[in-house]
Amino acid sequence: QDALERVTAAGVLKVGTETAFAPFDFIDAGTHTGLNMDVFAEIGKELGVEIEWVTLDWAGVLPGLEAGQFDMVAGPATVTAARMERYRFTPPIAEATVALLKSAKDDSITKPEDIAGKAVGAGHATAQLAQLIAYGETLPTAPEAKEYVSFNEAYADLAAGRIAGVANSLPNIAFVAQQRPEVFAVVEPAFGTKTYFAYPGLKDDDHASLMDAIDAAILKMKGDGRLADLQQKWFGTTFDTPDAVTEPNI
Amino acid sequence: MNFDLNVILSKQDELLYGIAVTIFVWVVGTLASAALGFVIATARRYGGVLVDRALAVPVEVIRGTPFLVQLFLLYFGGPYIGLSLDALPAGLLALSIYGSAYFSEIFRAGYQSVPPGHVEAAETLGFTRGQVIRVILLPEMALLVLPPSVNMAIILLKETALLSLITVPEMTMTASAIGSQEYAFVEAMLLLALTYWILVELAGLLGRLAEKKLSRYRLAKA
Amino acid sequence: MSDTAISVQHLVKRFGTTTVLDDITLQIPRGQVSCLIGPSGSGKSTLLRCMAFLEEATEGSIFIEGDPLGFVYDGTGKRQRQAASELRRVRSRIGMVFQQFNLWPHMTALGNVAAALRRVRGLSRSEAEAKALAQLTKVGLENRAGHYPSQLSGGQQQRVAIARALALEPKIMLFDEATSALDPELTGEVLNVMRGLAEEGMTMVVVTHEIGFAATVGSQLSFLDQGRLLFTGPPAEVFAKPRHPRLEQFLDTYLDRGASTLV
Amino acid sequence: MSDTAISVQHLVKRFGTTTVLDDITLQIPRGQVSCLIGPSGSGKSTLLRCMAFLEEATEGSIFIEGDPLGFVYDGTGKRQRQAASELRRVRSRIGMVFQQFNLWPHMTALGNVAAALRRVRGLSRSEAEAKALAQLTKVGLENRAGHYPSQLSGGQQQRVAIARALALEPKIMLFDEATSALDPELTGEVLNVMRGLAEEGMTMVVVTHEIGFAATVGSQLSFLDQGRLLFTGPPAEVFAKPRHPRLEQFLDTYLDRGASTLV
Amino acid sequence: MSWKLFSLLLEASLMTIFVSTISILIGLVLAILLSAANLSGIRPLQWGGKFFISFFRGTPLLVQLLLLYNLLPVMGIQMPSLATAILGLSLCTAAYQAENLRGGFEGVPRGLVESADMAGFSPAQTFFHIRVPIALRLTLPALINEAILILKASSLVSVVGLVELTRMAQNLVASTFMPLELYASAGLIYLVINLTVAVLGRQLEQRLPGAPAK
Ligand SMILES: Nc1ncnc2c1ncn2[C@@H]1O[C@H](COP(=O)(O)OP(=O)(O)OP(=O)(O)O)[C@@H](O)[C@H]1O
Ligand SMILES: Nc1ncnc2c1ncn2[C@@H]1O[C@H](COP(=O)(O)OP(=O)(O)OP(=O)(O)O)[C@@H](O)[C@H]1O
Ligand SMILES: [Mg+2]
Ligand SMILES: [Mg+2]
Repeated sequence: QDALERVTAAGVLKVGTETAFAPFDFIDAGTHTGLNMDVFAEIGKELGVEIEWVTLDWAGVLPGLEAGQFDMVAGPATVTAARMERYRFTPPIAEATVALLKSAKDDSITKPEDIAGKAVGAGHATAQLAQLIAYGETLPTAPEAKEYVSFNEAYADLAAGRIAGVANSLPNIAFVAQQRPEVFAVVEPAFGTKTYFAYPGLKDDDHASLMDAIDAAILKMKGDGRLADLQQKWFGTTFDTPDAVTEPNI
Repeated sequence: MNFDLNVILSKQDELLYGIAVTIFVWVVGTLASAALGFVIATARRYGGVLVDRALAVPVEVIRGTPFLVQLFLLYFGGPYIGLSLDALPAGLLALSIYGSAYFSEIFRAGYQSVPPGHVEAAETLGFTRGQVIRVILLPEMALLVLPPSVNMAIILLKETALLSLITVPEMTMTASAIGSQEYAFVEAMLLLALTYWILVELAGLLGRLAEKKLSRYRLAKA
Repeated sequence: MSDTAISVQHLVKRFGTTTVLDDITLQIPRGQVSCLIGPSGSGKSTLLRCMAFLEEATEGSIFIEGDPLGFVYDGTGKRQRQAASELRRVRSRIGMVFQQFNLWPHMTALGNVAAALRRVRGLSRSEAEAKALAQLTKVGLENRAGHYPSQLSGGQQQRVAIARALALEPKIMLFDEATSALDPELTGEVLNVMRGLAEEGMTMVVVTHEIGFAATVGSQLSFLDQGRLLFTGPPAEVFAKPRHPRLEQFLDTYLDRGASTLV
Repeated sequence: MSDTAISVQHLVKRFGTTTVLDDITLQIPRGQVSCLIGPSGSGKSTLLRCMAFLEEATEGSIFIEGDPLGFVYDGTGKRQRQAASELRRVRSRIGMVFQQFNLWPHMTALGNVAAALRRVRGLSRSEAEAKALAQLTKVGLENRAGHYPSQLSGGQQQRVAIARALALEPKIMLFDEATSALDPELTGEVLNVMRGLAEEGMTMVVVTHEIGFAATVGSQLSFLDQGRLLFTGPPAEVFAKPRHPRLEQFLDTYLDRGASTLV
Repeated sequence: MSWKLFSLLLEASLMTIFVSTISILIGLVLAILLSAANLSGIRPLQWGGKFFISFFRGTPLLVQLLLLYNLLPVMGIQMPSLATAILGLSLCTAAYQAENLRGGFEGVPRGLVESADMAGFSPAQTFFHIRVPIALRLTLPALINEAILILKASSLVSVVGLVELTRMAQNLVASTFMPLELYASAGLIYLVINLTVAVLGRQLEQRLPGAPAK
């Protein structure tokens, strides 16, 4: 029995995620909701199984996957070359290109270049941070990159006025700005290299057929427009994503 | 699961820096907590009923809420009231305030442990209050307050991990970042556990040595 | 100079609503041994502690060699606390010895005696220690100077406590059941030191259950019961035939225990 | 049945290198009160504790009504620890009352007395409590049954401790300075209970500083000094004229304190 | 901040209270067993107990929980999050409580044990009927303290997937981006819970008989 057979036999696909990553996964009025919920609901239909959510702090998610606590992970990760060595990714479900969030009251920043020499926050050891640093080197004076354990603290610090901007993937910061327009605003356009969000799973043979089936389900959703509908619902826009990332830009 | 500590050890410079930050914050924070706690306990003992009651409120509030919450309120809320501190000073301040509430209780118990007669004996001999505290109370309570103080130091050590949340680059942050960059979580966790354990045992050892030294007069038997 | 070392005037002491000392007036004569006796809880310790201002009287006053202790009355007759330095000055004439010795456990015998000489009198370390050693010698403990309290027998500890009080050369010594934490043989040691002090003419106020000591060494005996001073007079008068029924009953508890068989 | 309740044979007790009891041989007669006196540190408590096997003797043996206590000698003459159940059986003939009362603070007076009846004798709760109440009545505390030790005076606590020991119907009662933690007035209460037990013919071994009690109630008096048994005999003989110089000196400390003035 | 958000926090605090209470109780039982091991005089048991205490006091609870959660399944033991969280907290608090109790057991006057020996109690009876109640009474203040610390430390169980008060606050921050209001409210709820525990503890202290006389 491999992973796919076990999942279909049990009729349950166990998916691990965190719940502090809006708009992909978050708690709205007490219930777990977000793009991932909707996407996996469709995947479940395709596979003919129920989805069982295991929600953890992000620190516990990837270790939990490796320990077999669940079959795959829904917290989407930016597809990078390094990560592809350890995990297998599904087809992308959204663009992850990095853009800038600023304070709504800050008029000194109107385009990405304006962050030159200012303090900008990003998650510690994230792909977004790497992009911010790479972009900074192209500016006359590099911005000072401040690293946070998670983006939520970076947003709080932006609101507190210690930093001038937060560099994060466009879908995420768009959602932030939409939630608190009086506090935050997005700086268009995105400055980063084009990257994508996809769901990680395990690379081993045991999981190969399961991952194949999930890939197929996502591609099918993409083909019949269901994915685009969901993107529209959660991001207010749609993304043109490739069917598979084989050679990530970062 | 493949287990490979080398991945992590290859980043030893970063790790050592993280450990150094942790130790710095821990030692300075603990000493400041103890000093502040002593001041609070002394004020509560000698400042009259009003001071005692007034200080009881912040002490209970600080002991009753998680350090995380206090840290966030100070760091992210501070700027709204014009107190915009950098991460390291904010972290040290929060840690010192948090620890001082507990230390003040430790010292309060210490004050109570000294038989009132010992103080009265000093008073009838004409000691001033400062002398009573310095010459009699502090040395006498030392043995009693030492073990809980070491305990408190250990608790503070573990709380320093939360400073990573406000961007202080201490060792939990370093280790878990290396863990997620290199995809070696379990290794990172084990290494972290080991380092904390060593620091804790070190603190315990120092405590026991100090205890031995201080208890010279108790161990001595004719 | 008057003949009264301590004068207690209409002293009242209440803890909350309970009256522990009820209008006590008492003169302690200079150069003599005055004993306080009475059943447990009668207020002996409280009275003695008031004499050292370790307890604040609720009403009334105490004078040490004519100087007020603890409180002074201002022009309008209102009572006010004495300045701390003045309190220390008046109190320095008094030495106190407690039932529980109250030696400081982290100092040696010598350290206990020398501490006040250094801190309060401001003597140098060597001067203080020389003087302290002289006091220890006086109570027969020169060869125990380096011992910590935990290394001394109860009797030895109490003698160190006496030496500590004597080191500051007080005019008056107060003893609160200085021997009742000791067993019979150790009691002997301490009573002997006290007897020696009495012979030297030290003014002493002694709370004690040692009726024998009170009878032989004391020159004035006061009997307290439920916070009231029921009798003050020469001991001989008491033991010959106690006039007060409550005092008689109290003394009976001693006789009852068969002490008479001893002689 | 022999007339000896406890037989102590060549008992030696060392703590490390110091010898605390040095070759003690002593018979405790049945149905009488035997008193142990001696200066502090002479080994009285240690001897009494050996008799209850709370302290293991280094050499020698103890027999309770002829049965060995604590150790038995096997065929080759080697000493071995007694089985725990046998130890409990022999020890159950002994009741002990400590200087510090040692009441269990989390149980009422009744609970303290009833505990062993329930746990050890296996009585039901109501039986145990009925028996316990009877014992409390005997020491005059039936109306304090529901009080916790912290709510009782020292003398009352000590009487509960006696009731607790008596509840298991021991043949022998050991008292270690049962009154020296009490003040003079409370001491009377406890001595009266002990006197009552003596009149009923209970075998008692009493370590005491109450020379008066020893003289009037005791029928055998033993004097220990520095771990050696210097004298054993009828009290009258002692007080009439102590033959041993050390004993004479010891008794002097009592007389010296002026007890004679009382009568 | 809306009442809706606050009521979510309140709801999540039930999980905090539940997990902490159960863990403290289990921890207490474990701590008593650890004390029994320590008093047993059996060397291997004593060493085992010492190691246990040293490890669980010496390493951060976060790490312990992650290791439990991820190592147990590898060893073939499947446990739901709730059980893992309770296990982790119980083991950790057991170590601390055992240390507290050690002081309590040392504080049981020897004479009280001797009088139990004289009354014919077996060692187990002495342990459970005399030593444990007195040691518990002596360490009650420390126990209350530990309860408060565990209530606060229970925020870490979110790493194994339980949503308690702190986690709920973090979750809500992640969707509303209002950290100050949410953390302040969470702090307030912790304060109310902890003050309640402290007050109840103090009343218990006053009500329980049997602090051994000085
Ligand atoms: N701090 C206090 N608060 C309330 N009551 C007190 C306080 N100190 C003493 N008392 C009460 O005052 C009364 C007298 O106490 P005091 O210690 O003076 O008696 P005593 O004669 O010395 O007795 P003893 O012989 O037992 O030492 C007692 O009833 C006691 O309970
Ligand atoms: N556990 C111990 N370890 C070492 N020495 C001890 C121990 N217990 C008692 N001793 C010593 O044994 C000697 C006899 O002590 P014991 O308590 O039997 O004397 P005692 O006659 O009862 O004195 P007291 O009248 O003061 O109670 C003392 O010198 C004491 O220091
Ligand atoms: Mg008194
Ligand atoms: Mg003794």
